[in-house]
Amino acid sequence: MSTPTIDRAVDERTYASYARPLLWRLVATREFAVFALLAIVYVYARGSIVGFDGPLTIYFLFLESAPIMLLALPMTLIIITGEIDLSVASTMALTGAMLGIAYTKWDLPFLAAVGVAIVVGLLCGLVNGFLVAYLKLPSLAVTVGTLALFRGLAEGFLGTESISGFPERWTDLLKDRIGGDSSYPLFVIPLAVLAIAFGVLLHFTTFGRGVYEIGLNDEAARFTGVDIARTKLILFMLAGGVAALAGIYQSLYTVARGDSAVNLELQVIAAVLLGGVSIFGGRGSLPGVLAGVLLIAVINSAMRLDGVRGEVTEIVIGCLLVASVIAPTLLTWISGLVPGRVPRPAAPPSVGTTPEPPASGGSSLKS
Amino acid sequence: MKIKKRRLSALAVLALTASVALTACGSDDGGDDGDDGGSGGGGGGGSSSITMIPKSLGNPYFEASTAGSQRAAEEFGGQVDEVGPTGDAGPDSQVPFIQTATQQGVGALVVSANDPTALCDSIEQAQDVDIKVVTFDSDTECRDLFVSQADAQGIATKQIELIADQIGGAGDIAILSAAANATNQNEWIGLMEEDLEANYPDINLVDTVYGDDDDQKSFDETAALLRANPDLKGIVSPTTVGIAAAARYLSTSEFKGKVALTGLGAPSQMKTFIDDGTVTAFALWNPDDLGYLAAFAADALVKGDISGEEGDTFTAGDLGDYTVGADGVVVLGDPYVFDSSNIDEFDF
Amino acid sequence: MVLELADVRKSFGAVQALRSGSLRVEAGSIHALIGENGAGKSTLVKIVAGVHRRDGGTFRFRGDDVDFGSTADSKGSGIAVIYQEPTLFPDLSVTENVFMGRMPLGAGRRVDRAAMHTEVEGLFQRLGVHIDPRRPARGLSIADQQIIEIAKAISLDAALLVMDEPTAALSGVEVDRLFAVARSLRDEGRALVFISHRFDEVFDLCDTVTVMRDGAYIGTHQIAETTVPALVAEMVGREVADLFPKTEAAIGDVVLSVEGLTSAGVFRDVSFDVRAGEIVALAGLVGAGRSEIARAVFGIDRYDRGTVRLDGANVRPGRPTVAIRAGMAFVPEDRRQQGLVVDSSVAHNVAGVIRTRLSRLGLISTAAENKAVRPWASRLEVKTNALDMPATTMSGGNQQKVVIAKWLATEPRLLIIDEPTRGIDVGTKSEVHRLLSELAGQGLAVLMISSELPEVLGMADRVLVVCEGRITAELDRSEATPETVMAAATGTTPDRIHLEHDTEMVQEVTA
Amino acid sequence: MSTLEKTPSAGPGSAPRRGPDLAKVTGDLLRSRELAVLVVLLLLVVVATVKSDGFLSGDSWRDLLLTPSILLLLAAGQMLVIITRNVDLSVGSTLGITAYAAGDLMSSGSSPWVAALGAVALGALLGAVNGVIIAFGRVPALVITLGTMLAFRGILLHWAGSDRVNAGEMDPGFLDLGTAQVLTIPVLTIISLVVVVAVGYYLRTSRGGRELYAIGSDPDAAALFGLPIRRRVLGAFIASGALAGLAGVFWATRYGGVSSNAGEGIELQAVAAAVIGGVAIFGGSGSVWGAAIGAFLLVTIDRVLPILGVPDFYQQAVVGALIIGAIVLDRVLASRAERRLAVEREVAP
Repeated sequence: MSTPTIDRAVDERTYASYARPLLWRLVATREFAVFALLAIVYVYARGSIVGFDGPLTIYFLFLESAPIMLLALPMTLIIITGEIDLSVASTMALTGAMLGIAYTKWDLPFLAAVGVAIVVGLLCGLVNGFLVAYLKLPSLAVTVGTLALFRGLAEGFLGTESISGFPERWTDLLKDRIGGDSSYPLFVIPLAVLAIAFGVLLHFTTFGRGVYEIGLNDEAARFTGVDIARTKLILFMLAGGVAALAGIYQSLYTVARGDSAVNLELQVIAAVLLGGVSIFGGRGSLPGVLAGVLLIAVINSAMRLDGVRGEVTEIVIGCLLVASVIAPTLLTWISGLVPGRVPRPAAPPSVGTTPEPPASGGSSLKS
Repeated sequence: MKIKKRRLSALAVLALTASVALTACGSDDGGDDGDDGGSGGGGGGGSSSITMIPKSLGNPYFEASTAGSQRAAEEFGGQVDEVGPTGDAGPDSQVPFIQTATQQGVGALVVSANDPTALCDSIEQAQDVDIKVVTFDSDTECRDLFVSQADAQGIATKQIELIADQIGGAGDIAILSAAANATNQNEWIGLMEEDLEANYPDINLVDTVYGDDDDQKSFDETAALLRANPDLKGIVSPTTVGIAAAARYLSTSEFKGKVALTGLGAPSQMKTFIDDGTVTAFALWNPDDLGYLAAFAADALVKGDISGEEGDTFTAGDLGDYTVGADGVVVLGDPYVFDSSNIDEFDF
Repeated sequence: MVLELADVRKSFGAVQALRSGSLRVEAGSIHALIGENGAGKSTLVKIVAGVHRRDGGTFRFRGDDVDFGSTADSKGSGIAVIYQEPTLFPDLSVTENVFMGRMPLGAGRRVDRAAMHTEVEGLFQRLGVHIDPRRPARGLSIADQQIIEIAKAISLDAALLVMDEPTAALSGVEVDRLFAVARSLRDEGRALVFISHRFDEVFDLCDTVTVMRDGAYIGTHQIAETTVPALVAEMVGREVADLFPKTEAAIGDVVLSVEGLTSAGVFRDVSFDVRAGEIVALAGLVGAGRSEIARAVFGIDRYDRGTVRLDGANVRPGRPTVAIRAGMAFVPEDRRQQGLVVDSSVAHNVAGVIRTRLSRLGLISTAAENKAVRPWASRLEVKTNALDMPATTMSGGNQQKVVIAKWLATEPRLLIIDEPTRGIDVGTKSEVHRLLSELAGQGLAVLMISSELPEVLGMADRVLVVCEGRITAELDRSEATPETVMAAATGTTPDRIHLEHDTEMVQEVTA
Repeated sequence: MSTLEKTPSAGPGSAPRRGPDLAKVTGDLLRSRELAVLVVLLLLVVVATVKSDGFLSGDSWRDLLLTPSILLLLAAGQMLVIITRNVDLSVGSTLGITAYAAGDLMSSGSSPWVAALGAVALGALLGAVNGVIIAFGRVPALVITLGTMLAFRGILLHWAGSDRVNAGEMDPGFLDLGTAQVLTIPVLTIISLVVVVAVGYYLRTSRGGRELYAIGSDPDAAALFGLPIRRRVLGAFIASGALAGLAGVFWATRYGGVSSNAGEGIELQAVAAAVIGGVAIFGGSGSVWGAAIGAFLLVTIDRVLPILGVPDFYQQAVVGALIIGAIVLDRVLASRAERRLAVEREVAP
């Protein structure tokens, strides 16, 4: 069947690709703000905090923040679609426990036990994904439920036990450094590969375009043929799978126990939001989130080295999170006070939804 | 475009808030825990800098042990910093602090371990940069020296002895422990069970519950214990937080006086319950002395006076001489029994 | 004189919605306000309602100058506005919806429920309606929701009542009930403004009429002294004939064939074909179910029974991706909500559907997108100075071109287009019409849904009229007249529609 | 948050409604969520008494009523916030700070009444911090309260350090209040129930209460109606903070001591109690009785599981399953009601 040849030999109007020069486009974004902040804090720490410039700093920094970095990758895509997953830390604890049980109680070879843990992680993601994508339940309520459910299973399976008899070969592999003595642990390689994979998935694939469109306007996304339910299901299963990797990492790094990684999900969400991702969805990028995770890791490490007690760090991170979210609104308010500026039209102050100028001509009712 | 300009100024505000917060904390001397960060450069001779890591901050028992170790530090011219996880005592929460100490290259680490094996990797990394590692109160497998408040057997038999004569030698008893994986707790419970089978045939241990060293959980577990076993005679709680919560519940319930309670408790917390008769007697050791001894042991290791093998001896200030026992254990002494007669003399 | 508006101006960023809006309404009269979509009617209403502040011009209500900063001010001074889609609180009771924001307080600062219920029941009695004041507002029909809005206006003792296309979703019975209520309000001395596209209603109900076009005031007439073609001429601003240059096209074989399509409560056994090169229009009242039929054919909504075939091949229901792969394209009715992702760039929007073809192993680069998008943007003469500008910065007409470019880029076999020119400036409107007939000329099958009678009569080779979910008439271009279409659309016989005023217009159009 | 299609599209034609009659009212009650949760609660208690006869006697009866008193207050506060389509994750930290403040005030000699009022005022102040940022900054509540949760907990740890308030330092009369009973009903529970009734009364009868529901039901419509959205949302957060303050006082008297990790993790239980009790997470509907019964159910489960032989390690799993069951049930009931309305309209003339 011949498609009608709609002739295209019309005088090509010239369209510029970008409205702003490259430099400006890079600088005037939230991601750049977080990177700049990371640089400022890092340089300041190296300068004035004793021991921060030692060889071990980077090494321990990565070892400690690896789970948060891992979990932040799928969480970024989930929040960009406007959903959220509070159950990642519980999934991590459950999959870590399963690794221990499969390896020590069922006597499976280590790699088989890793397989079991990953499958359990994917199953947890499937539960979340099915309830949110296909039953259309609010993800906040669902993942509060699965947070308690998976944590309960992890504590139930392990009870008072803590399993740590994993093969030396693997636990050492975790601590070895790249090229023998560089200050980067070996684990950074798989971490980097995963980060690049998620970066490409989000920014350079049609799947990633769909993720943004779901976050910005899921009804329009459906009209262009984006399969919203399938996309969300895949994202939640990815979150489950990556949480399994983090669970395995944690069990090898310390020990497999029911109460590990408690409240870790809140730190992951804080890092993602600090990285410039909007909780309403539709805005945010992976490089920004990596910067957010590193920023929190550097602040933690620097403050600990400086002898600052843990709770002060918590205060700083809490305030940073609040500041990063209200900074734009605060600025428009301050700039509004500056005399001589035309105040913005009094858009209706509806909480939570951003007011937009209505199109001329009311949309006639279709029902 | 307006929107772009706003983001640029968002950058300015963000940078400002972060650097202000950091400078404020950087210069401030880090709260009330003594002087500035570790002086670095420990190693042989000279003043040794010691980092003390309790199970978690906010536990008065460890506040006393830290005070003891700081008292010792003044005597041997060293310096002790107390760092540690806040809130939950998960297995992985102490690791970052051990690593930070390794980065600072402190002289010695004095740790009360949350888990027998979880810390081994990071402790070995510390030992690689020849940091001496002393555990106290709760042991781990990979350390130079373990300063035990009393030998486990002594602690177990003392508590069984106390509960036995409080319940008249017969009946059901239960144990309210701390965290499910706490090394010292499980060790004592094991020894208590052996002691019961051997010497107290008609006392039987009906249940062991875990309060996770949390007020609310210990309180509710005690209530559940009493409800699940109506004819319970006595409760043993080998943890200061557990025994205080249990006493608090008992003093407000109908079981006061009917169910005996003993275990390891801090005098300051237990004083009200000794006075109102809920608890007749309990044992403990002086955590202040424990911290004091642990600091001296660490200092001796750093100065090279001892190397941790069996038979080495060192003097621990006014506590006198101590010799290192089998597989590197130094015992503070026998647990001390507190009751209404001597409760008022102590303030820790 | 209750309401006086003189050359009111209002613009949103680049879009100038209102150039010089004027309106004068007497007490005790029903005043019609008509104009094509995009003429600025709704913006004027929103200024009266206090949703927006005017940029300039005078606004006097009951003699004194007013400038409403919020809807509460406007309501407080006695103005009630009934939007086409009434905004109610689904979870709260009918009574609370009527009194929200101004609930009377009985003893001890308690909300006086008894008083509220009795007053609401009284209002419903007066309006001849049986609605249980205690039931939640969720699940009420549009007609009932409008009655609640009117009840609210009366309990507010509003001096001015503005109704924005209220009859769009009403059945004949409900329209009559609404008109009876409107007349009784007028007799009480209140002033009513009635906005509608339906000339029969305007002539039936209103006393005076004001015409607006392209955001500006054109003229005011007594209904008795004017005729429909005169109004249409003023509304459209030029002869109706040259509006729709429909060129004749060779009608090819069947592209789309739909048999027995049924979805409970929405539409029943709908069957029709669309041939290559043919423009088939789905005409009918708003709410007759035409968009639902299109959404079912395209796979947005599921349907219970029936088959959809494109070029003979069956199209699995419920999956837009399947329809797109089969060669369908669907320009939806609501541009801002369904057609575009307004916050993402022009390039991302236009490449929205074809990006799967542009990608290798799923990978796609912005450069590839820009390269593929440029010809289509220029083909549709989309006005933007860079491809990465977000779509929010563009006018309605330009946005519609972006949506059409998006779907033409897929080089479809069938184009479904819902309200192609709603809310578009008149210039772009004729461009879109010229494009549609050109595409049909080149063999594309077009299924067009439109509520504007002139557009239906001017563009379509065949007109299918839908009423309450069923196809009630299939009219060839020659048989399609305003009477026959309206009769089929309202399920009544042609003589009941007294549209003799329209005869001259019809001759011109179909000549 | 994904947008949830709230108002079903209404078909043409309208059905006249009969006036309200007894059958219809009881019909609504039967289908209501609060009753379903109450039935599950009673079922649990019955099974527990059958399994261990001491369950309803003496101390056990007192604890059955006493333990939920704290979560009752938090669930009521959380419900107030959730119906405006927001959430407050900082109540756990607020409880910790206010409990410590009450203990500290008492240990430095002030009377229990001053300490209690001080704690509630401090709670209200912390709630106001959240409220001002969220209402005037038009910023999502989840993020702000996540940030203030970390900040408040840090402030408490910094202020309390490893010091804790012990039973000895508190006024004995105040401590007795923790377990005092009137006609076997614990005083604390009576106070919580009075507070819950007051909140319910406010929501049912006052203009502000109805407007809170309206703001959650449809924020755009609320703006169009000209409701004072900012003031109401600010009020909801202040109330949530004050209730957390009162819960802090209850914590101090009930557990006779306050450590720096008091109240950790209780905020998710408060959200769970509201969700189980039928409060729609997207605002606009739900009653304070539902949230209260949800709180009772959550705490009672923790006590009944050991008796049923479920090892208490699995407790969290059961609670999680219950939350998911509640929201799935909610969705099934809602979509069935929607279909019933659509068919009903279809049949109408």
